[in-house]
Amino acid sequence: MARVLIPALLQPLAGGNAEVAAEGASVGEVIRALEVTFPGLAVRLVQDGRLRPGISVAVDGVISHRGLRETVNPASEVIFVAALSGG
Amino acid sequence: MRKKSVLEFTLNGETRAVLCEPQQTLLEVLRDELRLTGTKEGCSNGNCGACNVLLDGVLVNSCLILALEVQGRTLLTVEGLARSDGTLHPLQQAFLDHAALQCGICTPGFLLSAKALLDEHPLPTESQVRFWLAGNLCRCTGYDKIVRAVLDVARTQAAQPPSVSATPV
Amino acid sequence: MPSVPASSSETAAPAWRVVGTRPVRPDGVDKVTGRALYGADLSLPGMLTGRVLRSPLAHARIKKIDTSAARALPGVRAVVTSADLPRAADRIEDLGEGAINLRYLSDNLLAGEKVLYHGHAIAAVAATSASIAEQALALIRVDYEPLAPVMTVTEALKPDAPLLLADLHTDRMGQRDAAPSNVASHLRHERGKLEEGFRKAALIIDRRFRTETVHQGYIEPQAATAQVQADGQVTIWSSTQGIFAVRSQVAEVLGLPVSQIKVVPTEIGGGFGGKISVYLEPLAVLLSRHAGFLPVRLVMSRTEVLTSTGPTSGSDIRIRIGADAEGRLTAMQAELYYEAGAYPGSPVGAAAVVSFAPYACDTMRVDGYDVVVNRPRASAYRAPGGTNVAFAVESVIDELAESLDLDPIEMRLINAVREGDRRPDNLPLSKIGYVECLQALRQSDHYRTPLTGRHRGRGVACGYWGNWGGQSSATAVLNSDGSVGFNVASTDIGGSRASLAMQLAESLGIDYSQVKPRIGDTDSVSYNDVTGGSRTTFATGWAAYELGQKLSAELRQRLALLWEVPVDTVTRQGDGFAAGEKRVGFAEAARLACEDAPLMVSTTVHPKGYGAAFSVQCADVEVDPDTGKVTVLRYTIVQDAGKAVHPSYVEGQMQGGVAQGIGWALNEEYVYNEKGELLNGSLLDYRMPTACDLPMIDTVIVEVPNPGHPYGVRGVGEVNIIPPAGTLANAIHRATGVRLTALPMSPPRVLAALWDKSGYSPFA
Amino acid sequence: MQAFDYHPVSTVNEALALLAREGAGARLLNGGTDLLAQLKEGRRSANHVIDIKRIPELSEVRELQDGGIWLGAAVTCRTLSHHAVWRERFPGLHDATHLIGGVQIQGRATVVGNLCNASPAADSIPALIVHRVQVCIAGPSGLRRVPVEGFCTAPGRTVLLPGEVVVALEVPPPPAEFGAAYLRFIPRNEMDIAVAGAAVAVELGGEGSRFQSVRVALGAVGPTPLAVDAIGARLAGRPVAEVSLDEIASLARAAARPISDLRGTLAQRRHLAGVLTVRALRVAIDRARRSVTPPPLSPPL
Repeated sequence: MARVLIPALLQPLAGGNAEVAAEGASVGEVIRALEVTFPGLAVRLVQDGRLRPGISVAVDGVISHRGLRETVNPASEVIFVAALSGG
Repeated sequence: MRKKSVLEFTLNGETRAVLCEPQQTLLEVLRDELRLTGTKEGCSNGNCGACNVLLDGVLVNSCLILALEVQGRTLLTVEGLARSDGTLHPLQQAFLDHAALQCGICTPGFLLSAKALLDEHPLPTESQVRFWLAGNLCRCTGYDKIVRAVLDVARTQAAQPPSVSATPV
Repeated sequence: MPSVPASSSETAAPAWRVVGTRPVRPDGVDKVTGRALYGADLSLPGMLTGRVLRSPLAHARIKKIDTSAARALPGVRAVVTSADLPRAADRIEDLGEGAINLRYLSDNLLAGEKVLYHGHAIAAVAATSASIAEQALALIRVDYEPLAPVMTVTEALKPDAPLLLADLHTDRMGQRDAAPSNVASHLRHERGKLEEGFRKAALIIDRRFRTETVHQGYIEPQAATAQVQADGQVTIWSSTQGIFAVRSQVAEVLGLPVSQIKVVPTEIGGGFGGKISVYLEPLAVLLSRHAGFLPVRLVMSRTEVLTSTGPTSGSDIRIRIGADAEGRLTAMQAELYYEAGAYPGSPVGAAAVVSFAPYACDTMRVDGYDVVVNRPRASAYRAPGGTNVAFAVESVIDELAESLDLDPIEMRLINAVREGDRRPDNLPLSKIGYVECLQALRQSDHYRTPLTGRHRGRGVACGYWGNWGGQSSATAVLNSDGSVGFNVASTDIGGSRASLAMQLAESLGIDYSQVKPRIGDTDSVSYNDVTGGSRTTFATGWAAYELGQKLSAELRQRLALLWEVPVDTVTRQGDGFAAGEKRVGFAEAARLACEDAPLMVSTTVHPKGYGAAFSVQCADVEVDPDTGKVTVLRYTIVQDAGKAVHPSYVEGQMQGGVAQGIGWALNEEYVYNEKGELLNGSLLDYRMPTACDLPMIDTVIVEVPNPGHPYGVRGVGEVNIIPPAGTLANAIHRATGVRLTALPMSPPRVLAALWDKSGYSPFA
Repeated sequence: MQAFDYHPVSTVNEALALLAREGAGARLLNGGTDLLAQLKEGRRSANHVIDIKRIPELSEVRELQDGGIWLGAAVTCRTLSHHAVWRERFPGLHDATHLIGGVQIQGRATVVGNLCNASPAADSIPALIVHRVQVCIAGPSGLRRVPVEGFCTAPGRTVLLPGEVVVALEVPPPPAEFGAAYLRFIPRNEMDIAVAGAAVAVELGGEGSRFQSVRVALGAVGPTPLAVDAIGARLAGRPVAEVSLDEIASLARAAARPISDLRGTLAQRRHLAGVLTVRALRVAIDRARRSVTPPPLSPPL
C-alpha cells in the first residue's frame, strides 16, 4: 500500500492522521480508496473529475502533471501539496 | 491640430527634414516619424535614460525636448554609433563581450551615456562611470557588467591612440 | 573581471566543449545597434493608437459609463468597455501563471460592476492619433458610487471591513467558509508537535514583520498590437514572457478558439514575472474588431505600468523559532498574510514552501492567507513570495545565532537541509548544493576579510527556490552547409538564445556559431510554457539537448544507408562521423544527408527533475546614523547553478536578482494616500537602484550538477532575489544594533528605529 | 502632450511681446526638464510655448568687473559645471548646480528654470539665497531686480507678474575669507528630489577664527526655500571655535516648517534640517579657510 501524506487542513477528515496507507495503482484510485476509509476527503481533493485548482500531487518526491492519472506503486509516497507559481 | 513645421537637422551624419507638430517631442519624432526605434521610451519624463541621445555632443533625454528645438542642430542616436561598414563602436562591442545586457531595452541609452562620458573623461574612475550612468536605469544587470564594459573600453582606448573613433559625427 | 566559478562538485565535471564557455549572444548585435524590435517598436499600415481610461478611485461601484461623446469625436474608431467582453465563466484555469478565476481575469481587464484599485481599466479607445485618443478618454463619463478603500491586511481582516468581492469566501483546502470575507484562502503545512518543539527550545524568538508592495520594474512598458481580419483570424504582437500564455488568456476571456489566434513575440524589455498576465492584448483585439479590422497598438505609460500592472504582494508576517543551546532548531512557526491585490492569487503558497525550506527541522507549522485589498492584482515577480518571508525568517535566524553566539554561517550549517530532507510541504529535496554554497561563502575572500570601521556591519542570509520544469517544444533544421536552424518559442528575456543554442551545439557536437536560434510564433512552434520559473535554460535546454541527439541519430542513419554499413558502426569522431575507413566532417555529413531529403527534427519535453536552487549572500553596509541612509559597501552572492551553461549570463542573473533585492530592501515601495491613490507612480519616486546605489556584485557560482538534466543545469533566474532583504537587515543590525522589521529599510524608517533606541527626538 | 504653438524667439523683446499678446496661455520654455514633464502630466497647460534659448545674451555667463557674475537665464547646469570661475569662486552654487538631475538633465536644465519652477525642494534656491543673488526681471515696464529670497511665494508660485521674464541672475562677488556649501539629502545617490537641503555661506575674519557673517537657507522644509536668519544672527561676530553645533542644529530644526509627503516624513525633514545645516556649515568654514584653494573639479563621487 502506498504511503499518503495528508495536508494539515485535511487531517481532521482523515481521523487526525498525518500519514495513512492506501491502495491504488493511480492517484485517482488512491483517492477513491481514501474516500472509503475517510468519507468526505475526496471532495476536498477532486473537483469536476480532476485535482482541485490550487492542489498538486507529488508521487515519490516529484510533482506530477498527470494529476489523478499518475501511476502509484505499492512502495510509493503520495503527497498532496498546494500548487505554486513562478516568475 | 496645430500647424506642422519642417524640422531640419543633422541626424547620425545625414541632413534630415521631417514634418512635425509643435508638441511632438524629439523622441516621438525619432520613433514615430523617422521610424528610428532604437531610441527607447521607458518613462517619458527623464527618469530612466532609455531615450538618451547626444545633441551637439551633449547627453540629453530626447523625451524632454521638443523636436523643433533641435532645428539646425546635430543629433547622434544609437543607430549612428556603428560605422557604416558595420564595424561596431568599441562600446557596442564591449557590451557584447561583457554580457552587459540582458533584455537590452536600456542598452541604447547606456551606450550614448557611456559615449558622452568617454568623450569628456577618456579614463574615468569607477565612481565617475557610475555617476554618468546614474540617469540610466537598468533592471536586469545590477550594472556590474555595464560598468566593467565601460571601464574596459576606456582602458583599451587609453592603451591605443584614439584613432578608432567609429562615430560619423 | 567575472569571478572564477568555484566548482565544488565531488566528482570531476565532464569536459564540455561549448557548455561553460562565454560566447556572444546571437541577438547581441541587433540589441546594441538599436535594430531589435520591442513591443512599442512595431508599426503596421493603417495602425491606430489605443489608450485606456483608468479609475481615479481605489474602490467604487460603477453606476454608468457614457462613451457617446468619445465615440462622436472625429478620428475615434472604437471605444470598448466591459460590456464588450463576453460574460466570463466563473471557472478556475491555469493560464501560465498559476490558477486564476476567469471572471476575475476578465474583470481586471475592464472593470465590470466595480473598480477595485486606482488605475483599474474601465474603457479603451482606438483613434487615428495619440492626441485624439487622449481627448476621447477625457470625453468618457463615468458615474461612480465611491466605497471605502481597503488597503492593507490589517484593514482587510477587520470584522467590519468593506468586502471587495461579494462572492469571495475563504477556501481552506477545498472547504468554503460560510460568510464572505476578504481572505480568499488559507493553507497550512505542518509536521511534528509544535508546542512540544518549542518546549525543547533554550531560546525562542517571536517577531512580526511588514513588507510593502513592490513592482518588477522592467524598463519596457507593456505593449501589444492586434489585428483582427474579417474572417475572424486574430494576430497579436506582444512583448510577453509567454506567447502561449497570451493565446490562452485571450482565447478564454474573449471566447475564441485558440486556432483563431496567432501570437507573435516581439523582443521583450524585461519581465521578471510581470509580463505573463495580459492587460492590453484582449483590448487591442476588441478595438481592432470594432475599428473595421485595422491594427491597433496599445502601449502603457510608466504611470500605467505602476498603477495597473502586477506588482508583488505586501505582507504581514509573524515568525516564531526556537533553538536549543547548541543552535539546533527545535520548532518553527510562520503566519503569512499576503496581499493579493484586487483579486485572489498572491504568492503566499510559494512563500509557505520557501519559508523554512533551508532548515532541517521536524517540527514546524506554516499558515498562509491570501488577502484581497484595493491594490492592483499581484502578479509574479522573480521567486514570487520568497523575498518577503525570507526577510522575516532570516532576520529571526540571525537573531538566534547572535544570541547563541554562533557565526551566522555556522548556525545555518548546523541546521542545513540536505538531499532527502523535506520542505515545509513535506516534499523531499533531491540533490542540492546548499551546504556547498554555505561553505563557499565561508571560504570567500569577502567573508574572510574582517570588516572594520564605525557604523558598519556584515550580514548573511540564505534562500531556497524550488524552480520549475514545464513544457517546451523546439525544432531543428539541418542546413546543407552543416549549420542548424533552431526554432524555439521560449521568449529570450536575458540571453537564452545563447544558452539554448549552446546546449544544442554541445549535444550535436558542432560549433556554437553554427546554431541559428529563432524565436517562433504560436503557429510555428508547438506549445511552450512561459519564460519564467527559472525554467528556460533547464527545460527548453532539455529540448535543445534532445534535438541534438535526434539530429545526430538521424545523421548516423542516413550515413549508414549511404555508406551501406550497419548504423551502429557509424560513430561520432572528431567534429564529424566515421564508420571503418570512411569519415566525414560534420558539414560534409550534412551535405550528404540532405541530398535526398531535407532533415528536420522536433521534440517536446516536460522534464520533472528540476533541481532546487539555493543562494547564500553576504553584504557589508555602512549606516549614516544622522540620516538613516544605508550604503552597500560590498556584496557577494553564492548560488548553486548546477551547471552554468553560459557563466556570464548566470552571473548576470545573480547580480540582477541581488540588485532588485537591494532595491526592495532599501527604498522601493508603493506609497498610497488614505484614499487609496498611488502617490509615486513614476520612476522618480518609485526609487529603483541607480548605478550609484550599488557596488560591484561579486558572484560565486557553485556547481552541484542537477541529476535531472543532461548537463546538470538548475534554474538560476529567481533564487537570487530571496536573500538580499534579510542579508541587509542583518547587516544593518550588526552596524547599528537595531533590527528593522519592515521593508523597505528606507532612511526615515532606519532613523525612527535609531531614535527609538537612543531616545532622541527631533522635536526636543 | 496637449497641442500648442512653438515660438523660438531671438530677442527678449520678442518674448515680451508674445507674452503680452497671448497672456495666460503662454509659457516660457527654457531647459524644459520641468515644463515638458508638467505639460505631459497635465500639471500645467499651454497654448503657446516661447523658447528663450535662442536669445543670444541669455546663454552668456559674464564675469563682471567687480568679480561678480551675470548669469543668463538659458545657461545650463552643464555649462556651469565646466565654468572654472563658477566652480572656484561660487562653491555653494556649484554644489547645487552640479547635482540637479543626472548628467542628461544637466545638459538641459538651467538655474533660472529651477528657480522659476519654484519647487520648495529646488536645489539651486537655497544656494542662490546664501550667495545673495539678485533676480533680473524684464517686463512690459522695463527691468527690475528682486533679491532671490523674496522670489518664491508658494509652491510653484513666484513674484513674477504676467508678461514678465527672468532674463538673468546677478551673483555678487564673494568677499574675502568666504566659503559656502549646499548639501541635500536624497534616499538614493542620484536622480532624486531633495528630502531636505541646506546651504550655508560664511565670511570669516581674524584669519579664519571669527564669523563675520553667516547666511543659512533651507530647502524642502517649507512651502518655499527658507532663509534662516536666526543662525546668522547667533553666529555673527563670534569665534568659530566656540560655536555649538548642537545649538546650530537646533536653530535649523526650529526654523524648518516641513510636512510629511511621499518623499519624506515631517520628523525626518525637521531632523535633517539640523544635520545638513551643521554639515554644510563645516564645509563652508573649511572652504573659507582654504578660500584660495578651489574645491575639487571632478564629480563629487
